[in-house]
Amino acid sequence: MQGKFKNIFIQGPITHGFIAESIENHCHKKNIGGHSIFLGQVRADEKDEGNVTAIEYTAYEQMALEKAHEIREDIFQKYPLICAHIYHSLGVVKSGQISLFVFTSSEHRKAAFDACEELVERIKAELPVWGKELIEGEKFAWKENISNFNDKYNK
Amino acid sequence: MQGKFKNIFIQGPITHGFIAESIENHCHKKNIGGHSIFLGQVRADEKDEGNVTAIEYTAYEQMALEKAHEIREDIFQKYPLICAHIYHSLGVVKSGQISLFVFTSSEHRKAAFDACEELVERIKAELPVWGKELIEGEKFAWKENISNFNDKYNK
Amino acid sequence: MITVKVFGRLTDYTIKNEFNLTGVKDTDQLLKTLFNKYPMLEGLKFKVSVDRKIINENTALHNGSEVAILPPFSGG
Amino acid sequence: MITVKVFGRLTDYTIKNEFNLTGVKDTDQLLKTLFNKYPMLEGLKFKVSVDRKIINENTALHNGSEVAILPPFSGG
Repeated sequence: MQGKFKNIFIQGPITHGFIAESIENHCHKKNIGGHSIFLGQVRADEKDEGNVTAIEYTAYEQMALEKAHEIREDIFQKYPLICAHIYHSLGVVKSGQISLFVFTSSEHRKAAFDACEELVERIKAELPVWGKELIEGEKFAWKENISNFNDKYNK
Repeated sequence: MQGKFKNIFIQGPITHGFIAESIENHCHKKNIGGHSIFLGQVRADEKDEGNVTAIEYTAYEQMALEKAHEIREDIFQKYPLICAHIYHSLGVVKSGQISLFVFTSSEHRKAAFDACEELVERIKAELPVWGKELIEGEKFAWKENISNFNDKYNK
Repeated sequence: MITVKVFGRLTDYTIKNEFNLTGVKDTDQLLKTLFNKYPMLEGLKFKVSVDRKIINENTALHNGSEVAILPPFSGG
Repeated sequence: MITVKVFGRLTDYTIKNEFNLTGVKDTDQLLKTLFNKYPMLEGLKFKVSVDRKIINENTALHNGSEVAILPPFSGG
């Protein structure tokens, strides 16, 4: 079953080399006029308990891949995109490092812009991924995205 | 006078290495949570005269730097940004290569998204830059951005 | 047999992240069993998925069903 | 002396991209001189800048003014 869905997960941080390579891979698609890229970077937030040094990501991987597939299909239906890519880290990503990389390409810029933003919003709201903020001195706090997270049975 | 304004021009295409390096330079700003990047890529458009092989960019450089400075100041006023960068190619950029790189960073993603899109729109509408589409067989056509370009005396 | 997966902050309150249950016929019954075992979970926010789809009401379970208890997402 | 710069498609119709003019006191007069020299320019779309600011009406020129004739922009 796993094979049916494109993998989006990368162990550890998303490197600058990986991002550059992804951009370079699109230079042969000569109908592309604009790329929109979002990068999520881990902040060294100050908490009451101390500074965040890293986020450790876990996911319900199979469900996340199925949901990412569904989101991608929706977005290709909605916008005239040429490409759309989603990459998310798993495991420990230190502050200052990249944990989310969303990349859309289209002939004219508007579609790439709108699709990228919508992908990021949907990823944050709908992908079963959890970030555990690691705080100096072996403490931690569970991150929560600001969203309408309804309770049990989604009511 | 030139020294007063940050240079935005790069001779030839904007390379993937340059983009990767720019992203990497931000890993020490630990209050950044999101980056939004726009890349403009030269399309191999089919024209009546043939396929576009490259765009040759020229600019009224000093005016463009002054205007870019003004646009950047406006955008920092309007959005809670941590960083904003603009790079534009001059000279020949082949189809498939990158000629515009706009890069915004903020604590929370919304500001980066909105500011990046607004910067791109303003750059295309307001910077005195011209693209000459080079077409196979030594032909050419002058590119025109779709915008409300009023005539003389800006009326 | 039903597989139950627990994620995120909820794993702070359970001994295992994944375990099996038998003799529960729907998600209401499963949650009751779970709350008996881990009373702390009852006060926490979460959604429930069956076979990787979030459910909106009490849902029948079958042999082989995969149930997950999902606290608020925090990816990105 | 006034410096005149010409850009983009307009350069297809002028011999030089930059030249100097004397004896023009405002932009109306400058455009008239320009159209006399390059009649093709008159039918084209452009804006006018003085000292790198786009102007909205006839504008007085002084010794050292930098005037530019700017066809529709096409950066990016």
